Amino acid sequence: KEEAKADDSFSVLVFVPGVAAGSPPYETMVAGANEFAQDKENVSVKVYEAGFNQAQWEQQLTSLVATGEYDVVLSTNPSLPEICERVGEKFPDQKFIITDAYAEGNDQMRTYLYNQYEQSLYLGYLAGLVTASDMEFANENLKIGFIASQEYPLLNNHILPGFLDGARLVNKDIELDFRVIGNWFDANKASDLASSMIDGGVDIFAVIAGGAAQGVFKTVTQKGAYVVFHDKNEYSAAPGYVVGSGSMEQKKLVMEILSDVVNGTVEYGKATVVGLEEGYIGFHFEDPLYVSSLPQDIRDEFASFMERLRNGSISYTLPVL
Amino acid sequence: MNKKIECYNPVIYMLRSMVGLIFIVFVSLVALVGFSYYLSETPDKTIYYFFNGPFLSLYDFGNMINMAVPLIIGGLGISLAFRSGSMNIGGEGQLYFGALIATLTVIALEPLGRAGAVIAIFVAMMSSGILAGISGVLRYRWNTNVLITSFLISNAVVLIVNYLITGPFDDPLTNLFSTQPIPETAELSYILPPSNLNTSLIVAVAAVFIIHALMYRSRTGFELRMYGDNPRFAKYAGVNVMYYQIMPMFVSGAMYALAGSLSIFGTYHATIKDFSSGMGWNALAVALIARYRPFAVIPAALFFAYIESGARSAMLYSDVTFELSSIVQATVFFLVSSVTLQRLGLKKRRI
Amino acid sequence: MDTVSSLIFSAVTIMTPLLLAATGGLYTELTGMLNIGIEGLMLLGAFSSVVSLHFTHNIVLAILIGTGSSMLLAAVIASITLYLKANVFITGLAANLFASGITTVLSFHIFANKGVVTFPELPQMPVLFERGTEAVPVLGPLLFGHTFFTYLSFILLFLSYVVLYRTPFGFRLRATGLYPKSLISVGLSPKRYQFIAFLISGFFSAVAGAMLSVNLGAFVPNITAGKGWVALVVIFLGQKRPVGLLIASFIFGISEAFSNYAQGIWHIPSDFILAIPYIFTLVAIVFYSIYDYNRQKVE
Amino acid sequence: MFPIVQMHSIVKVYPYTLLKANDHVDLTLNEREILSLAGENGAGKTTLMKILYGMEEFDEGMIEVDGKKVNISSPLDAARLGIGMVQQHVTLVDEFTVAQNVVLGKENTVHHLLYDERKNSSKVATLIEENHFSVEPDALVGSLSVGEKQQVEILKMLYRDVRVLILDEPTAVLTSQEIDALFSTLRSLQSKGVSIILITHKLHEILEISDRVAIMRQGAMIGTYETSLVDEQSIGRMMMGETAAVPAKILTSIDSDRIVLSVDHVSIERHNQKQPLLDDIHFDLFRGEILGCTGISGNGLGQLESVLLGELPISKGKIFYHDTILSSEHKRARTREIGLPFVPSDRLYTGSSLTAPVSENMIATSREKFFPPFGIRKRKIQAYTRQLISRYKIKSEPYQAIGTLSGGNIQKVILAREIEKVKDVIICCEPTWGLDASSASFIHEQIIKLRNSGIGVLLLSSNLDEIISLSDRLLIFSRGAVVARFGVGEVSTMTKESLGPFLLGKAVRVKRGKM
Ligand SMILES: Nc1ncnc2c1ncn2[C@@H]1O[C@H](COP(=O)(O)OP(=O)(O)OP(=O)(O)O)[C@@H](O)[C@H]1O
Ligand SMILES: Nc1ncnc2c1ncn2[C@@H]1O[C@H](COP(=O)(O)OP(=O)(O)OP(=O)(O)O)[C@@H](O)[C@H]1O
Ligand SMILES: [Mg+2]
Ligand SMILES: [Mg+2]
Repeated sequence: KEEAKADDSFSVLVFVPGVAAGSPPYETMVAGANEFAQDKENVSVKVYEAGFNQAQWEQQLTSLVATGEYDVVLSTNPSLPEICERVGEKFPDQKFIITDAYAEGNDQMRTYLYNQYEQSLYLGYLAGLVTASDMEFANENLKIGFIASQEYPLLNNHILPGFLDGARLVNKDIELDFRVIGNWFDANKASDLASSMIDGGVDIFAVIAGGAAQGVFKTVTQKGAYVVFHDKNEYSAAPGYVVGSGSMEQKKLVMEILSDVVNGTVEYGKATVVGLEEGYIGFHFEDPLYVSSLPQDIRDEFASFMERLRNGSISYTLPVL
Repeated sequence: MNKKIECYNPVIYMLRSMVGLIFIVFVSLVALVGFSYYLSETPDKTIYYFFNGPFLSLYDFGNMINMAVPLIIGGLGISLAFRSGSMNIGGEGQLYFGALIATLTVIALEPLGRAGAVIAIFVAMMSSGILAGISGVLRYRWNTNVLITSFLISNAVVLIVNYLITGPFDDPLTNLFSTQPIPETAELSYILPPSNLNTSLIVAVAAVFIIHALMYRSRTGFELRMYGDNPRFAKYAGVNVMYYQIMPMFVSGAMYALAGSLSIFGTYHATIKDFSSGMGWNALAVALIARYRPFAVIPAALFFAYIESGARSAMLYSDVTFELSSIVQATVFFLVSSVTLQRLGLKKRRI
Repeated sequence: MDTVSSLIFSAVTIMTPLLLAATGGLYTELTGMLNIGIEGLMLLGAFSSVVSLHFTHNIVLAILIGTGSSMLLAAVIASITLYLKANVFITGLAANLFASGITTVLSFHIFANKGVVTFPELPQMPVLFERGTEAVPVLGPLLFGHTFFTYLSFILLFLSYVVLYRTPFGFRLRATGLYPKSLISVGLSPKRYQFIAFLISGFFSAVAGAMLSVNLGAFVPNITAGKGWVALVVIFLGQKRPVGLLIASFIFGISEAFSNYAQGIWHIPSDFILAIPYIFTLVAIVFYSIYDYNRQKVE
Repeated sequence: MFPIVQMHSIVKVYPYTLLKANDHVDLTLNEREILSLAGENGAGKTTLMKILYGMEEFDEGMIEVDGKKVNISSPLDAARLGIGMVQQHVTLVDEFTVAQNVVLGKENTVHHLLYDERKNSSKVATLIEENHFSVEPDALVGSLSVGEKQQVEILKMLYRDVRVLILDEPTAVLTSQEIDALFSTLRSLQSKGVSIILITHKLHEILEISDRVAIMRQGAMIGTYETSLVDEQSIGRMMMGETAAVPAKILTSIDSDRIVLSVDHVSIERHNQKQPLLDDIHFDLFRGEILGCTGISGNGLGQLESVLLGELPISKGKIFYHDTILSSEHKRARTREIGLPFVPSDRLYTGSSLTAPVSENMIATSREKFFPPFGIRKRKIQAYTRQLISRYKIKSEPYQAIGTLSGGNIQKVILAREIEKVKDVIICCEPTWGLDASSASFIHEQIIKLRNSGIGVLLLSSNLDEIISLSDRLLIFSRGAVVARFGVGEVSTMTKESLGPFLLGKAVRVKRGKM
């Protein structure tokens, strides 16, 4: 390992705090890094999946950083900054770039926080439009659903409130039925939950549940209900039933960051919130399945809402995380 | 003639008993090599790190030993429980619960300093002991199956501890799901910096002697083994049935709590959500591999930690992911407890 | 459907894989082997059956391949446990570990995807006797409108009852667990019955796993999510008797269905609600043992 | 006479203990003969027979059946060759009925598929009747007494049409009546062409039933003799070199103020059944006497044992040890907590812990002596065990797992253990089950010594010879009740034959007054 590095060679550690497969933010981070490195001879990427046990992340990251092989560590997750800070104390030369997290003032670290409140807000708005509509599977109840794998601060403080706030912009009587699966893979339980929620009057779901989301897709196709999806284009998971897909431009962000890193233009110590306006979250309007699964009036109304949100004519306060 | 015709020579016996172990390692190696060539683009690197990884740096080496510590302690408790016929499979919950109790107590007792830590461990051991003891009481009172009650209680407790960690006792200063850190005075000191190996190792080694003495050098241990071998006989011999249905459960629960609290005090310094996931089962596996013999628990736990850290090294320094390590671990597991293989070299000789 | 009906209906859906796996596990349990590996057997079955369904488009063939691969793994557990005299607990844990590793590896090599593999072209599992569900109160949701797997689980349970309690094979199998020397003394081999029991358990677990994945039309890593363990609980709660399994799996099913339902109405932390099935089952098992204890005392 | 089985120069060394249990043993079994296999405890009889039945591998030698070399590596092979064996220790499933146990592996079926409950049961019933056994085909084996289980074990083999039948000490726990029935069965089998090997320690049985007797000693075959040419003394001498007569001091009176154990009108009522398991049993055991209890299996001795062991709660009555109440209504007796010396009839599962070493078994009921508050007196345990091993002539090492001992030697360990801890009372159930003649007489001697030193001995035994020669007073059980009582001086006048009617419940002799 001691072989001298060529001067311009550059190595990136992509530290996945979990498992990439099935998680859109992680998958796109890996994809972004790989794509960035693809056509560059001198850039090498090592992807490390640290598994679900958060208690062991720090030790693993320490081992990795200790090799001294990596010019920069790239990761994503709100809890990473504190881990990186501790690891960084032992290795003062190590740089970290973390997305989906917010931490200012440590000059080994650069963070970007996606505005998940905002994404949830417009997905919630769309859900509100659907539940109040007279679409085929929409009922007269003003009830929207949210199925999550687990509760965590970002979910509780940004995503859920955003989703409900968005829906209530359509009709302030809308209620949210929120349920938890308990893990990231029990698709059958997700399906049972969705089924129970549909029986309870829910006609549109948001779901953040990793692989278990499959269960929700299956149930909505069977029992008739709709889904809006965060972060990723999932129209084809249940065509006609997935009526909206948000986007999180993790890949784009990662590639931009990496090129900043290579160019040496990263402003370490800084933290940025990136949202609709900056173009790092958005919505998959262009998919034909989107067009075919929603009636024109809803799409129009939603598009205008998005426009207003983007240009700031709809204001909101970002809750504390 | 009806007499012993050959004396047993301990050295030859030991050499012969190695044969099986070598065979097991060999088969696992074949599996490792096979899967490495299938899964890895740098199989030579993968294999190298799988075997040598834990010894390449003090950091990795220390962490490997440190990983063995809770396995030894938990494994000792389970050895005692299983040896007496108490099938406690609720270790996951008992360990996790114990760790949380220890953390909360030591934080509450911060002004007491070190004494607070000792009290906290004691309280944790009592709590998890009682948690496990419930299964023992149910068995004694109504003959309820311990295997199942301990499992169910543990599953429920894990969820409740999760709630406590993420809810009322969550540390608002961190984005990890974790309680507040324990006071620094309560932290155990490191033995082999920069690794996490800490003084809990001493406790583990001491525990081996204590549990060994308890099981093989005391009347309680004698009765306990008697009850485990044949409860009917033990009853006939006047052994106190209630005691040996409840005490081993209590002790194994308490030992799990000790393992959990020491992990917190020595390594994690706060109860982090899911920090213990798998430890309960692994300690159980260690006890089974050691065939419930306290001194064998140490090598079994080290072996376990070695495989685990070898796999981790391969993941860190090569391109494999944890699927490979779970397959290789599975191969080792399949074979490691085989009596036939262990006695391969001791095969009966024809006279 | 009203709440009670939909709870019952959903309980039956939840209990089906548990019942299937537990029925298979009953065979091993009755031969005196604690089959910790059910979880892994289910997982492998779930994977291989949905994948082969995807390639063959033939449900029979898919189930054959699915059950075949689980039975192979079961045969490995059994051979190592029985003939190499390994600890059944550890080989079971090993099987679980192995299944979770190998399914991911294979899925990566076949579909270049370690995560969810979906098979959108797979047909929906047809639902039988749909009209009955709402027509009859209580019994309707209990008996009608489920997929083929549910009826299969009932049929297999009944068949298992016959096999275990009404055939010479069953007598020998149970004798193996009760007192293996009784078989040896008449020139039969207990290991053979234990081996067969493992194969049967592999078969049933695979069917249970297949239900999870085929129903879903996708494979999700770890899709079994601990159901193999619950199946083991069901065996013990069901007192190792076929009817008991039926009741026990329903108890677990209804408590899980209730916990799913309760999430929507009670605003207590989700972890507490997720614990309901375990606590409920625990209470059931304790009550049963109290009942059993008192019954035995009377005699 | 055509030799049907020939075992040539069999050598068996047990692995791990490396003990040569069979040392170049030759054995020939002729067609239609009854061959007795005799030898002291641990001589290697069971081992030799297990080899023939395929339950143990052997290291050297050869087995021929019908003059052809055969390979018997499992009981399945043996069964194919028509060899069946009744094990020394029962191998029955407690949860199954008698019929289910008997037909196991050779069940009658409906359409080759389903187990035919009715047919199996009736076939077994016929078999029971033909052989004059007393068990019920539909009774659960778990509820049977040891003697009844032994019957089932024999039935199991009779049910399989075997050409060669091996019986390993089948008579040890049967009463004379049952033994007579068994012997007539064996003779009729013999006349049907079956060849039989019978292991027994009762020398008169050898003379009574067998054509030839093979004698083993310390793993080797001493020789095989025509029975007509030998007598009990010569067999005994060949087996172990010496025999001892039992000196019995006859009691003339009993000091009736010194009650140690008192069973006061104890009954056990069966759920839903009229006939109680125990029917108003009452007796006192005095110091310095041997109180014998006997009965045909299934008549209440086993129940009495279970009650005294504290396994069965009683429904009426009380049991006292001196003035302490051991048991009262609906309670289990506390004999075990108090630790009264007790030799249980089930030596394998109640009396010992098979996987534990002999030394641990030896101290199991007197643990307190060997464990100070902290620690263990290892040396003392070793010394104590060695001492008892040599005193009771037990063939074993202290560290050997007791399960690897021969049946008789296990029994001796239990006897040694219990006799050594006696204070003022001992309860012995089938104490000499499976002991060879000299060991049995040694034990009898010990029991008499205990009696003479003022200890109360309660002796539950189905061995009438033993009962008659040892008991000072005697109770006979039939259908759960005491049907006859014989006082001091009366027992010695009884013979096996004269006890017969009482045993069968055809005569009753209950003395009024204190007994
Ligand atoms: N599984 C075993 N492992 C080691 N040694 C054994 C084993 N079984 C028997 N032995 C030893 O072999 C010797 C012969 O035992 P065996 O059971 O054949 O005696 P036996 O003649 O049947 O005696 P008994 O009359 O007491 O039944 C004994 O010394 C015994 O300790
Ligand atoms: N738990 C039970 N339930 C029903 N019947 C039983 C039960 N236990 C024993 N019996 C029956 O009660 C009768 C008395 O059995 P017991 O064991 O007392 O016989 P025994 O005289 O001691 O025989 P042995 O002298 O051979 O030991 C037997 O016919 C037996 O089948
Ligand atoms: Mg609506
Ligand atoms: Mg014998």
